[in-house]
Amino acid sequence: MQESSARNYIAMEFPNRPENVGVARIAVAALAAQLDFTLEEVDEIKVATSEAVSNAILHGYRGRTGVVKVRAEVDAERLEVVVQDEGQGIADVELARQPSYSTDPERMGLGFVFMESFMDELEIDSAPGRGTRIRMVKVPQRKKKAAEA
Amino acid sequence: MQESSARNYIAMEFPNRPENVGVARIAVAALAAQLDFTLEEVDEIKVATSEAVSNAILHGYRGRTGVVKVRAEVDAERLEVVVQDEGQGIADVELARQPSYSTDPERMGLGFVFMESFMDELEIDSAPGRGTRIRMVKVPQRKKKAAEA
Amino acid sequence: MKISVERVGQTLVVRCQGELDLHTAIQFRTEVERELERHSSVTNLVLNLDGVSFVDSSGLGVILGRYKHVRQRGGKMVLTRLQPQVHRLFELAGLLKIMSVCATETEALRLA
Amino acid sequence: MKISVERVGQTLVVRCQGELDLHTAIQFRTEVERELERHSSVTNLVLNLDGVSFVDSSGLGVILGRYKHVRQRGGKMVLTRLQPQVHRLFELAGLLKIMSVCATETEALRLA
Ligand SMILES: Nc1ncnc2c1ncn2[C@@H]1O[C@H](COP(=O)(O)OP(=O)(O)O)[C@@H](O)[C@H]1O
Ligand SMILES: Nc1ncnc2c1ncn2[C@@H]1O[C@H](COP(=O)(O)OP(=O)(O)O)[C@@H](O)[C@H]1O
Repeated sequence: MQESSARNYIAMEFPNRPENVGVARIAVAALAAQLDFTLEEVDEIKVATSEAVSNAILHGYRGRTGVVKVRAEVDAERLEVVVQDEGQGIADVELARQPSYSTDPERMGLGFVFMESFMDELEIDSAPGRGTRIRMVKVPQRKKKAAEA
Repeated sequence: MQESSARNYIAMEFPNRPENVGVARIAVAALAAQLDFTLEEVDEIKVATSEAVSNAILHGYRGRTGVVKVRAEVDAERLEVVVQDEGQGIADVELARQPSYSTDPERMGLGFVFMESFMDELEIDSAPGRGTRIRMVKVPQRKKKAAEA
Repeated sequence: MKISVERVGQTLVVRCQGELDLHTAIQFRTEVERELERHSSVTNLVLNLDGVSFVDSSGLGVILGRYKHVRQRGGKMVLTRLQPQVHRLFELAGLLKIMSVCATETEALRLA
Repeated sequence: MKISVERVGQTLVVRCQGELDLHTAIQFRTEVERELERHSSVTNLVLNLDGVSFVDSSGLGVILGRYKHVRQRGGKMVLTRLQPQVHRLFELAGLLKIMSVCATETEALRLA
């Protein structure tokens, strides 16, 4: 058994099927529970993960078949979630981040808004034809307060 | 979005830390929920997964650091769970499967017994120094009844 | 996601249980649209989210879609029994500016 | 896993909430052993598993270990409020042949 090292992670891979959003969200939340997050914060992590994974499934592969990778990592300080697809990528990231912007008329254009407001850091790495990599970081409120004190 | 193909899976990888048993168990149960299992059957799947993953973490790497791989796959008919470590392996698999047999005096020696009684198939592939691969299959009761009728 | 539907006069009451995301949103849309087609006399929608523990932007989107549809038919949509984290998401998305929320289903039916 | 402990005369009442597996078994053993060391007058153990939704063989093992310890001290161990799936696992493992189970904590305390 390995208990000494401070970092723990889970790396997942699954096909871009809508029913896997829930599996990914639950697994990330279970890992996040190893840190001192409040229930409200765990809910926020679930929404942010759900948005990133839904985008990879839906926009990344747009009708095509593909694999989505999710890696969640925790240490004493923070949770990091990385969601990756090898799909079509985003041509204009600044535009995509705008509230209400969506290339799909049926959708709200709020995915990036929720990722940004529920996590402490959001990094979008994307290029047309090369896929998209979303990296999000969240620090437990209680940790932040302890650091300020 | 990919919805046509009948097979779905999730492949996971994580370090051999005891706190990851719960994460793996929850993710496998969430995937299993895509099939028509009863709540009782989902509980059985959780126990069997927990046993295989605990063994990989504890016996596979015995004090060393290592990675555990879990792959769960569903199709219309059945759930398959594969748990793999690259640890020390099992010298005598027949002996290891005996009820109450354990190389650790603090343990019950019931891991394989539970895997066998809660799943429909159990395959153990192991060799000293080369690690262990456990493959388990479970078919929903309701499917079995429909097939008999 | 479990969805149950009941017609009360001109109002369709939809009760959901589970998580409303990319996957279940498709199911939600299909089932609610089917009921609206079946009952052409129905104009209003009461959505009881008591059993819904999770919603994301895909879930909000499918609810907004039903809202627009009901408005087209000249009806109203009223939400009821939102769990706190779900309420918060509706608020953040600005949906509470256009949709009414009631504490109970009875009140929601009266308002619809 | 949440563990709370209360001493009632010569009996230690342990109430657990959560899942008892490889990870939480370590915590369970540490906390119960510490209490047994602290109170040398305690001989019996009542284990209330009302809040325990999951147990596997690692969980059963750590409970069996406490049973053996309490027997060494000349005491008894009584289980109470096992959820159905947890009860079934205790039965399969043959533990119900050696440990008593009561429906309520009050009965368990009387028996201990
Ligand atoms: N993984 C991705 N691959 C390709 N395009 C993406 C990806 N994620 C987001 N996008 C693009 O960015 C837009 C905005 O995304 P988002 O804010 O999540 O809103 P929505 O999902 O409702 O469209 C999407 O409509 C899509 O065009
Ligand atoms: N992944 C593994 N790697 C190495 N040895 C293993 C592994 N899984 C099981 N074993 C061996 O098989 C024995 C029996 O396993 P099991 O029935 O699960 O009981 P327990 O885990 O209580 O010992 C273990 O004690 C161990 O010696």
